[in-house]
Amino acid sequence: MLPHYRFDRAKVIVGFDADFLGTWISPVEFTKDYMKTRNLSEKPPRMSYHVQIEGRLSVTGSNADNRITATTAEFGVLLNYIAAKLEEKAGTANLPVKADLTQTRVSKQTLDKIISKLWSAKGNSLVVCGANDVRLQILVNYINHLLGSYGATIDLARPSYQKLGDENSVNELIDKMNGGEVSALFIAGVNPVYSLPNGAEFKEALQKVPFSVAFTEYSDETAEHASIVCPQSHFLESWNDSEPVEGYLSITQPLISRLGLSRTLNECLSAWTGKSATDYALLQDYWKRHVFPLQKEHADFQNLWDRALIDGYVEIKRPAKKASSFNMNAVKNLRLDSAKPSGDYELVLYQKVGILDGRHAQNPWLQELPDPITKAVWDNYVSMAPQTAKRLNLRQGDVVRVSDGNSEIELPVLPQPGQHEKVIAVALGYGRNTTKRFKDIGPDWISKRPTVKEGETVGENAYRFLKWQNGFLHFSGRVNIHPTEKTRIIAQTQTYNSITVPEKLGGERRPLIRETTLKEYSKDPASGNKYKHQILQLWTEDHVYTGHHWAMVIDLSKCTGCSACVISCQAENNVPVVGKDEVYRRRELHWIRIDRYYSGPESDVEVVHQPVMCHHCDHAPCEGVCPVLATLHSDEGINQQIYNRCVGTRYCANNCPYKVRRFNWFSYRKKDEKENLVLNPDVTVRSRGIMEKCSWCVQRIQEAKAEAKRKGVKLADGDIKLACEQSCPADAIVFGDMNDPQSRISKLIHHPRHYNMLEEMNFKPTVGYLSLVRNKE
Amino acid sequence: MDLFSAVFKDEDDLLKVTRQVRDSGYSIYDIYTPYAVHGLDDAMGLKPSKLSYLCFGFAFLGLIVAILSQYWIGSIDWPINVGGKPFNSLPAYLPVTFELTVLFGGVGIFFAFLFKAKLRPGKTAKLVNPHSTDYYFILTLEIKDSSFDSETVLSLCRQNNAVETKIILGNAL
Amino acid sequence: MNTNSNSLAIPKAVQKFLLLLIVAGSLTFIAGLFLSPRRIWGNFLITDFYILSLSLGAAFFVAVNYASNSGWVVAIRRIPEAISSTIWLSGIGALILIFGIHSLYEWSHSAAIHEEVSGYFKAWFNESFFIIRLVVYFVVWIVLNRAILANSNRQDKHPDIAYTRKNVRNSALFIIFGGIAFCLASIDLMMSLQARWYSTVFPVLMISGMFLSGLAIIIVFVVILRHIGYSHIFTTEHLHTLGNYLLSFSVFWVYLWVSQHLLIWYSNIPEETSYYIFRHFGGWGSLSFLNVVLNWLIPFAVLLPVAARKSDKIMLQMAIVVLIGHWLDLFILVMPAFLGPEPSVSVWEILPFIGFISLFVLVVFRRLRKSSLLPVNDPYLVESLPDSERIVKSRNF
Amino acid sequence: MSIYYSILRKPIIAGDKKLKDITDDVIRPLEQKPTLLWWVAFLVSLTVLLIGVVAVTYQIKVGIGTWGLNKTIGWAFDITNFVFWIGIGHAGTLISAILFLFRQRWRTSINRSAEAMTIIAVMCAGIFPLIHMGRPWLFFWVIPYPNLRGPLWVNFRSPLLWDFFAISTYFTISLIFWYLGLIPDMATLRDRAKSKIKKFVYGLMSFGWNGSARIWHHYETTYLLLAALATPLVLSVHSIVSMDFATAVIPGWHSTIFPPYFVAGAIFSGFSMVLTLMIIARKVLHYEEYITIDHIEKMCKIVLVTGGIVALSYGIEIFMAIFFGNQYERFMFLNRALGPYAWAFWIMISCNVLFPQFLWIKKIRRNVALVFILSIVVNIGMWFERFVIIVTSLHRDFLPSSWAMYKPTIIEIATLAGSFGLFFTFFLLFARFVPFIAIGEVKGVLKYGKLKKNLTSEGSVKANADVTV
Repeated sequence: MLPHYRFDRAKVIVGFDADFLGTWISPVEFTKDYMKTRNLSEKPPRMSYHVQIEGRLSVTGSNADNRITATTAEFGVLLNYIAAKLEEKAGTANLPVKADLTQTRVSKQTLDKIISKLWSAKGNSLVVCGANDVRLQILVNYINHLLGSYGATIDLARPSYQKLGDENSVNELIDKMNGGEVSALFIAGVNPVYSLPNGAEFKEALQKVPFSVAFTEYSDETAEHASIVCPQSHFLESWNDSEPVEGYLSITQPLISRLGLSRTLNECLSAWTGKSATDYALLQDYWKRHVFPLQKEHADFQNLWDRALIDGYVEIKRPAKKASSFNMNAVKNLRLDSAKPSGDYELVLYQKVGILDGRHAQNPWLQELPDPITKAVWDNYVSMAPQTAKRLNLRQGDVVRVSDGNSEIELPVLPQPGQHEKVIAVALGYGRNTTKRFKDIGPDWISKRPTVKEGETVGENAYRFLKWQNGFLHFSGRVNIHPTEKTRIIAQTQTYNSITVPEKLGGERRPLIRETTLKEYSKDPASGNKYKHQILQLWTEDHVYTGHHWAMVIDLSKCTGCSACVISCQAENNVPVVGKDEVYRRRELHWIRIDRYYSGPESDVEVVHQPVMCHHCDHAPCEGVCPVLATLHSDEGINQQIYNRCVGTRYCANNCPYKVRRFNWFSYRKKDEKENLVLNPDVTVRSRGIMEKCSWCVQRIQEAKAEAKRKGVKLADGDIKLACEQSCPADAIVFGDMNDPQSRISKLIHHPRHYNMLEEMNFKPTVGYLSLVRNKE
Repeated sequence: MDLFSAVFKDEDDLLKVTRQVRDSGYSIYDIYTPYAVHGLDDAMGLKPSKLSYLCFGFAFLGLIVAILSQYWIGSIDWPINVGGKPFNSLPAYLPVTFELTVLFGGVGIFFAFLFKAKLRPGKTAKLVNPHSTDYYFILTLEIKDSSFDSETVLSLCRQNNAVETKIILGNAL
Repeated sequence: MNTNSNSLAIPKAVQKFLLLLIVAGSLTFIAGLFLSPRRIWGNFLITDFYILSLSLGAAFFVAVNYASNSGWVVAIRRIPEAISSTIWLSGIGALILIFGIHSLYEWSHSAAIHEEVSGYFKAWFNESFFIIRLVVYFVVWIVLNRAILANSNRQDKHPDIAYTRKNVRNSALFIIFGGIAFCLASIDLMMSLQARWYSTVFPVLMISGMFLSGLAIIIVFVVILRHIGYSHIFTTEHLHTLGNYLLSFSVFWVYLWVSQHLLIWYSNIPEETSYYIFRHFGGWGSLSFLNVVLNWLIPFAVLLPVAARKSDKIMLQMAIVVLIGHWLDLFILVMPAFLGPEPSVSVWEILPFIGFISLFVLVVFRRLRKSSLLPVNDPYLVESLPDSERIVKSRNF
Repeated sequence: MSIYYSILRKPIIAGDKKLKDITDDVIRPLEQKPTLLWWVAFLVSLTVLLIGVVAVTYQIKVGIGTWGLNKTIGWAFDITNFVFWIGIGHAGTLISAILFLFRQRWRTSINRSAEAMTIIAVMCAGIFPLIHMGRPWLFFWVIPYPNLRGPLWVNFRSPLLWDFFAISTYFTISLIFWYLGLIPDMATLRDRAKSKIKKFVYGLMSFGWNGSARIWHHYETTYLLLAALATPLVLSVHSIVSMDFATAVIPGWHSTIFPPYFVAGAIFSGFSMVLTLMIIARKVLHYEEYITIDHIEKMCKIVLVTGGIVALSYGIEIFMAIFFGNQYERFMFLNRALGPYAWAFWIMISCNVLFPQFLWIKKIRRNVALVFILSIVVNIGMWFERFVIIVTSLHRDFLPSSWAMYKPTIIEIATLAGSFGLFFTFFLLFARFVPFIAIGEVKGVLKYGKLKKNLTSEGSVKANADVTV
């Protein structure tokens, strides 16, 4: 059973490689909950204390107040120590092993401090661990038990159903398939040939099954070997429902009519059982029979159904699950192996926020989504600590061979600050056969480098490094690294990573990110934001904003860097995908980007994520320089780009201090009716040779204004939700009318944390930031 | 009208004889030289060219046109917010104003000159001597009436090393 | 051949009047030190820089003409030479100015400024280094200028073109090192009045103002000398050429003025607009407009016809307009820091300035008397006079 | 004033030339069949030009993406080449207008070819703003004309629009000025021509010129007025070009000294190009007596002076950035000198500041081979100056997240080469069909410096024929 973690109730959070703000179980939900514990507008300001212990630098780690690097192999010792210390405090003693801190570099003091924090927040603390290792999970559970987290920050009464499965039974299945015991196999929602370390075994076994059916949206590695493939409708074409957390039933509705001849799994099954029905009918029928009786609120089924469609979910109350008591025997029998592992480095396999386990690999938007940490696109690679790379004399892009004795993989190196010296990290989800189709993505011209070469895939499949251990798949293991002569480019959207300029060029820190600590902030909300500038200007003020004056504020303390805004903006505004080579040439077209800066020593960096889009400056430097007036200011303060007037001199982009303007270097649109169906009809598709940039989803603003006018009401604060704002799980982005004194934006603009980047230059940007507050000493 | 013409090989001779014939009261029809001889206008008694006033006029017109049209476009016909700059961005209008001033002045004076000098593409040149555009200097005097004393003129020319003299009957120029 | 002096003299009455003005000016200055020290120091800076502009303008005029082997200038060269010989006057002024550093420059005392500026700024702008630099500038100018004047005068006695050659070399050195020194001096003395403001064209703008006012004072003296009987050596042609120079440098000055103003206006960046914010609006704004009118519009419009550049009267008027304009230029540059948002002119502005100018005029005339008004043995003299032989033989100069 | 010259003056035209000799000498290349050397040079230039044409055609067909630009660096080779060529052009106008106003009579030997160089260079320059546009076929949108789109006007506040006005005015006035100077020479050619075709063509082009003193009188006034207009024009053109950068807010671009500094730089590079061309031309066309070693020396001095102004401007910029500038400004200059493009910066400094100092030495100024090398060095240096200003300012501006690098593509290199091909193709055609030296003007200075006089006693002055200062 997977418990439902309640981050919103936690005051102290200790994460062991659990990327809960990135990819772990339910990141969107966790991000929302997590941000509830970090409320700076309350008095006194409230902020949870978050410790992240991990080998690589994850999205979650980049947001932690205290980040400690440790290999997965050290986790046992660390957890053991924490558990033992907590036992001391709780006055019990069940642990059979004593922690040997010599096996870890993490100091006793550090751990003791964490332990005392955990203990003092007893009942409001939460320890989570992402490692797929029963022994570690037992320790974690025991710690949570000692801390009284069960029933508080860990909800067992309403467990999560999001990541359920039994890994071990796959091996049983393979054995049975090999043994000829399986005569028919239906495969849906999984791709074992690709994603099992012994995928090859599965493939061979599959050949022995006389009748196999693969249900799939795309041709995948497993379906290729099935006897029958049933094309599945896309989830946006079909009806479906789900129950992510006990008691919350939600409905998926189709957005478009089906493009091809496909059926959903349910439809297939119903057709085969002879009672052919549409997925809609099937779903409604199921709800009528199974969901309707579970609730009392709606007397009429149609009522319930309508409510569910409007809200997207219904809450039902099943009889509470009896929380099983903690099994102390597991703790008492715990054994941690202390065998010296072979191999020089610990390989950590992880998922990226865009591609996840590989299920999104065929989606070019997500392939081109910059990884929140490395800012790399269209590839996986070997992340290693910069010191390690230096020691091995490896530079970014040098291809290395990673081997664990059985499997090998060749990938380019990417030095990653903040990574443990002994850890190398490789993302899963790459090397999918479906990505071969990207060889033609991006513009075609003489010096192009194809995103993937003929017959190759995007990245390499790292699943083969997963290890079966005690019936579970381990996401880490020991490997060796061998340099090769080869190099391969890694395309990144950001290549200089510090807010401080290089030492030999002055070494000054730029005041673009303003930050403070919780302690300072509690004393003075304006701490870290004390830059006084006199704004003197020579222009006569001819432009007064009498109606709306739009503005945006982004809370740096909330932004986790998850990049949902980037994708939602891309989808909303028809931003083309340009391919790996173009990104490498620094020509991606994303209208919003998240600048990620490191500070501090390379081995122990602090990270900040700063979303940047067009700042819609009232004194926009881009506007004055356009010879043909293709970029202008609206009377509501929007910096408008008039695509069909633009001749493409690019001066506006040069003169943009925030470098947010994007140029159509080529014609990216291809004549592909299917692909072009993803286009938002409210937004112009841009042609070659013109400039584009964030328009503040002006189509949404206009729509909301028209809607308000149609209804004859005043446009209310919050009626307009920009795509980025809407998709931000942390609610870090707020948009509104600063001419309305009651709006959220007006209040935020006068918040002591509010600042504008480069405000001393008098560009008068209307996008502002709230300074970053870190809960550290 | 008949003309007297004399050919010289040196500009100093020409300058001298020009001054002398003018002092003697003869009216100079024209002088043809292969290059602009410094001081010849003075010797001939030509008044300063009025073209400079015309040039000033053209340039001033350019100035006015530029300033007014930019002001009209920016402030009256199409007042829009360009980067927060004032509608009447006078400092930013200066470069174009200057360029138009020069353009009007320059193009204007060129065509005014062609008009004044009656030059145009393809016009047939009227030459007294085929070498007057190469190495000969030719003085032509008007023979208005009998008061024209060809003897004196001839002797003046000879003193100043005239290469050749002749009378051109009927104005062939 | 006695060409060492001439009979040039200013009437006794005028001399007495000038002396009176000098005394009045000095007394006002001393009184001002007690009554309105900041204002008087501001004005003293203007005055001293003004005199420096005149003498350096003339010095550069001499040097540029030497370095470019120009022939036309030789006949009038003794006038700029005499004017340039007064650099020491502003040098003494600069020494007095040292006592006013605290009243003048914010960077010398304001802690607030020190918090805002970079370490580099502090390294450059500290009192002792500032004083050392001032001394170095004047040494460079005076030494090189003296060398040129000495060779020029020696040639009167010893007709040897070697002097001309030496002076070409000295002039090149003067232009390079004197030019760099003036750039730095204008940054030190003028730009640092507003410690956080800077404009890269500023030194060049100051050079153009300096040269323009130098030309104007040369023209004033040429016209005066023509008036008192030297029109046979200082001819209309010289006046015409000087007029051309005045016209073009007036345009050059406004070109730089517009460059600075346009670019700062266009970008509207506060660290730059801080300079114009006072000078763009209100009373100072009107004065800035007047500044352009005096230094460019009037001389340009009036001198456009050739005839104007050959007329003593018009040329004298325009030179005086430019000289007033240059004072105004410096006034607008310096005084907003001391007078606040609205300009005003009082006795503190006028009397010490006039006193110093009178002293300057007296010194120039004394110098003019010391040597021949015509560099008789200059090999280029022949190109500078219409009937050179006759004039040289007449010894009437 | 005086008809006599100082003993220190030397005649402009060497040798004892008669008026007719000048015509013969200057026109000789036009009346002969082209030499093998000419053909080789022409075909090579034409080939390079065609390579450029192919590159530009490809770029217009496929997109600006075929250049190495990116979201951070929106201009690089294109505008570098543009400013470079415009700068080259400036020397021609300077020689024909400013030196004319300063009565530098030696200009007559080189003004015709220098003006031709100006016109061709402006054409080379004009191509770049055109092709650097994302949609060059809509180029005419920068022209303010009444239209049916609103009417939709252009932005008179944009420096790019100023550029359009400046470049087109400059081209027009240069062409007029050049042609005005050409009219008397065309008449000379017409009156010498033997063939009917030549007579007709030259007759058409000489506008019926007959050398009348009355017309010469107006002609000289017009010439003077055009010179007086062209002088501030040439200053304004490069000032406006500099404002393409100086009006921006980007550190390293926004600098008030840019207008005069760019003008000085333009003259500096332009004169170097004139030197390069003249040194070749005088040798190949046998014009050594017209373009003498003294001419070369004088041009070297101008290169030295303008180079000095350029160096001073570098100095002022760096000085102010370090002592007064904000951190972005200071960083920009440190980054230029020590950052990833330091190599370009130091090429610029050595070519523009260090090497020209050799010209202080008279022997080097009069050594044609060395001057030739130095002139090319300065040209390289000035190209790099623009590259440094444009690329190093853009590649690392305010937000470190956007810092990027630039590398030209083969298309850009071919386009740059093509512009040189265009330049030399046209210049070779010019040298073939138009008198390379202004015949009429050179005749006017034939007597310059020949009648010398010294006012002092002969004995005391060491005067000899080759005295130069």
